[in-house]
Amino acid sequence: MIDKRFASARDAVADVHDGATVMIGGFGEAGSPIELIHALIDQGAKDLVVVSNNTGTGLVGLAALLRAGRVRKVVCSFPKTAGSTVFPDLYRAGKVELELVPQGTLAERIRAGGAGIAAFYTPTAAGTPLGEGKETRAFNGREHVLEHGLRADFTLIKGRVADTHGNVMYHRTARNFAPMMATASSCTIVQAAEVVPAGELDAEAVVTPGIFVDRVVHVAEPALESALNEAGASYP
Amino acid sequence: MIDKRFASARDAVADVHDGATVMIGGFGEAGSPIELIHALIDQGAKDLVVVSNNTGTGLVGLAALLRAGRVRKVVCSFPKTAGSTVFPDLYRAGKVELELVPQGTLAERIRAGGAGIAAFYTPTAAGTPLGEGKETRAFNGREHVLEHGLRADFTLIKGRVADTHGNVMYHRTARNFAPMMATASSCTIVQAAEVVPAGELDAEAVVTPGIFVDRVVHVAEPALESALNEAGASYP
Amino acid sequence: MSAAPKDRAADAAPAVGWSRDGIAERVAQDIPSGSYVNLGIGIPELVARFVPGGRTLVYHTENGLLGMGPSPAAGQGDPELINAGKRRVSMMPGAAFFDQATSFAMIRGGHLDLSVLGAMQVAANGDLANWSTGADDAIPAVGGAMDLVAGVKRVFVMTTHVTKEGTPKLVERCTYPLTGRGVVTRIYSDLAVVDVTPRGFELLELAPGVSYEFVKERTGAPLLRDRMRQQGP
Amino acid sequence: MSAAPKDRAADAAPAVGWSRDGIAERVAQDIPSGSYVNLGIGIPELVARFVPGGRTLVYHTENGLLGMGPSPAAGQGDPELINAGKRRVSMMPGAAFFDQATSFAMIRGGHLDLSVLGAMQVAANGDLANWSTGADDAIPAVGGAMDLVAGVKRVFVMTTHVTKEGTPKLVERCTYPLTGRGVVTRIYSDLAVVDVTPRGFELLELAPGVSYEFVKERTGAPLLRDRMRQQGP
Repeated sequence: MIDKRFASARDAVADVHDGATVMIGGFGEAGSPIELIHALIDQGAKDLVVVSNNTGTGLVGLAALLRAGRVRKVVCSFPKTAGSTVFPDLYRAGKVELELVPQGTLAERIRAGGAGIAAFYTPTAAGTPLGEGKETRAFNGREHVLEHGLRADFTLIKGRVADTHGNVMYHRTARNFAPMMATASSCTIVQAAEVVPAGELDAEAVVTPGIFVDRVVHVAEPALESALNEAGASYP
Repeated sequence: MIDKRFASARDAVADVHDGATVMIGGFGEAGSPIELIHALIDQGAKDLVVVSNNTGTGLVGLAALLRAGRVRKVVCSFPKTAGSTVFPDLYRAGKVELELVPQGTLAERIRAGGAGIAAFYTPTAAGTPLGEGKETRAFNGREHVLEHGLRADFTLIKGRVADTHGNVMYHRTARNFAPMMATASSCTIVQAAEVVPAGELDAEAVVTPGIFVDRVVHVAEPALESALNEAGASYP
Repeated sequence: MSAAPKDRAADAAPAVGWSRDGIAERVAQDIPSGSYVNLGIGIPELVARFVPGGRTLVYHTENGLLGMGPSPAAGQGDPELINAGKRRVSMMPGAAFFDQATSFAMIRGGHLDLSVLGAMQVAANGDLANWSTGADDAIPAVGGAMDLVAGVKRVFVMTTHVTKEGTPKLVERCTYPLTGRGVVTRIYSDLAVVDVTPRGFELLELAPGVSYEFVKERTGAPLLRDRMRQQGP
Repeated sequence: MSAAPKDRAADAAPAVGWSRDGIAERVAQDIPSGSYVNLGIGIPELVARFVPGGRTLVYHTENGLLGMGPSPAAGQGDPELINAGKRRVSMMPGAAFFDQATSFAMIRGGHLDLSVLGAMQVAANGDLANWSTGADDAIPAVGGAMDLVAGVKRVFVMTTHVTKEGTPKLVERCTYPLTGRGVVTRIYSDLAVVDVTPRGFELLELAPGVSYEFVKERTGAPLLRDRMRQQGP
């Protein structure tokens, strides 16, 4: 019998090592796996490379991980959301590296990493500073940039419901990067508000098939960044 | 109001031109849009390039289109299914060209064509006859083949249910190539067993978003290759 | 779609030309029914309010929703049903959710008919700069801007004709870091509608009460007017 | 999983070594519980019948299903719920459907633990030929074979040790067109289990009643035996 459930977020992230590359789902607060991120803060791994579309807001979740000094580098498309002060301060102080990647290229690089595609040519960023220094090539007379697949050691994502095989469905725009990130790391950890036995999900409606998922943690009432921030919360 | 419904398969394929490249969904009989193919036979366009995983069986559907002499070239991964005689005979007689593509590379080339990715590097077929003559490159010490995105003028696919905006859901393994093909042509035509008003499908469970679909045809009881063949049918 | 983020009061009395709403209304006139449209964060979002009756547009937000609807009342809505500006939105009938790879396949693959974006600078050759001033202390952030301009069929820019300091935003050559090369189709400013053509900027229409000379003086590159409409709107 | 396509009767009395079912049973012993497995069309499908009790494998079929179950009775089932061999199958609890791009992302991206494939030839360096004889009148057809060998973590080959004509299938170098280079991990034949190692073929185990010399004579390349198990199964 296959059962990918872990008893807690703490157990699920216990083996994240110093220097690990960690993909973290979410676009803004939608899909941000706050409980897994907080467990990672407690766990203490440092020197992390974080791949995530944003850098968190306030003093919780991803912003709290950054504030705790655990992140060496961020691979990101938009690190200055309204309400984001932790990353900008660290960046200006030279305490964190940034690899800025256009959002669609970030998504496609993660997908490629998970799909065994070593590299691909995209028109995005050709002729711009983000294309500089990269190999380019013309297809049908149009310049394209060569971009490489991206992989991680761990992926932390948030689902609406998962089953014991690791099949996952998401909630609305919380889906965003999770399906690609699930495919692109050695160990994918999902926190889900509901966890059901295999066989209860509609096989036609599963978004992330279980083969991409290693660990499932039940987090019944996941916190939201905006609610925590309104309450003035900080972590730890 | 957006309404992509066409009154009939005949209307939906009326403007397919001689020499068109046509992607046709299906893996074996699962997902084969037989009524659209038959309408295309009636319509008469010739010199077609057909992109499809197989070449049909018996004397109906895709095999009938080939038998009618309308196809100049097939881009395909497996053109010799059991029960397939039309394509093998034409091929041996030199009456149809074949571009043989590994199944996963075919899927990925179609996806790339629809996603604005000009080309990508895959390890599939490196060092084999299907990689010969293609540009190769080593990534992490492993040889990869450069493969190009594939696009078509028309795509014919079969859904289980579609709405008036062109959102589509499929039936089990009939899904196969349809979602990628829907993205990769100038005009995507869906035949669906059920057609509903926009708003009736679960937005979380839509597989092909309507933006990829141009025309929807209601075919209430689509024929199956196996049933037609058992009945000794041929088309026209 | 959703409220403009700031100083709506400024709309009340434009010194000359179209107000912000006026520009949005003018853009909206040029979008055919049935179009799939991505409205950039901020001012371009205003366009949705002015779509003429009887036209249906389908709004795409690159964080993963097609068929986006208006923002709910403050404090209402679902914090995980948001747009690319991270504000809460709603869904229209026929909506669909999808992941980022699919969302940007729509963008990069040329499936969207139109994107309306803000600008810092637009050059006469269609180059666009709208993501960074390149200042040393700026936090660089690009989001989906480079993908949108690289992939969407038509890119409209919606902008004030000059900066707050009076510097032209329509220029011979962008000095800010580029978002994309040769990507802008048309510019809607408070003063005029300007096409980007192989010959450079071409005036298509003047805002009410604005003269060609007035616009020309505030444009940092030659402004042709052969194709200007004979009648104003 | 599903019935072997032909001459099951041949299984009754193999001249020597394992029967077809015997090979399948031997392969099944080496697949850990929880593995994600793709069984090639034909003989490899037999493996599913012999998985030891208590182990759960998840079967992937490249046409778009994870969690494939056994074939229904003849004439039963859904013509659009089929496997890569285009035969009707069923679904197990926890199954999921997906498109071809996703299916081959699983394969190419290294997500499957194991693929069991048939072979025409396997070379001592792990090269595999199993899709074409290269004959002029053959209809070339490859399906997902090249993707599977390029992407799946371990590739087991299940084959007769020699052809019907008695020619070795384990060879120094493949003469048929390759499916992939250096891709085979292990070979299960009717006569033996053979690992493909940097030193070439290494005998791991002999079928009951089969001697090293007997296998060696029927192998077209050197067959090391240092690592052979001391006890047979």
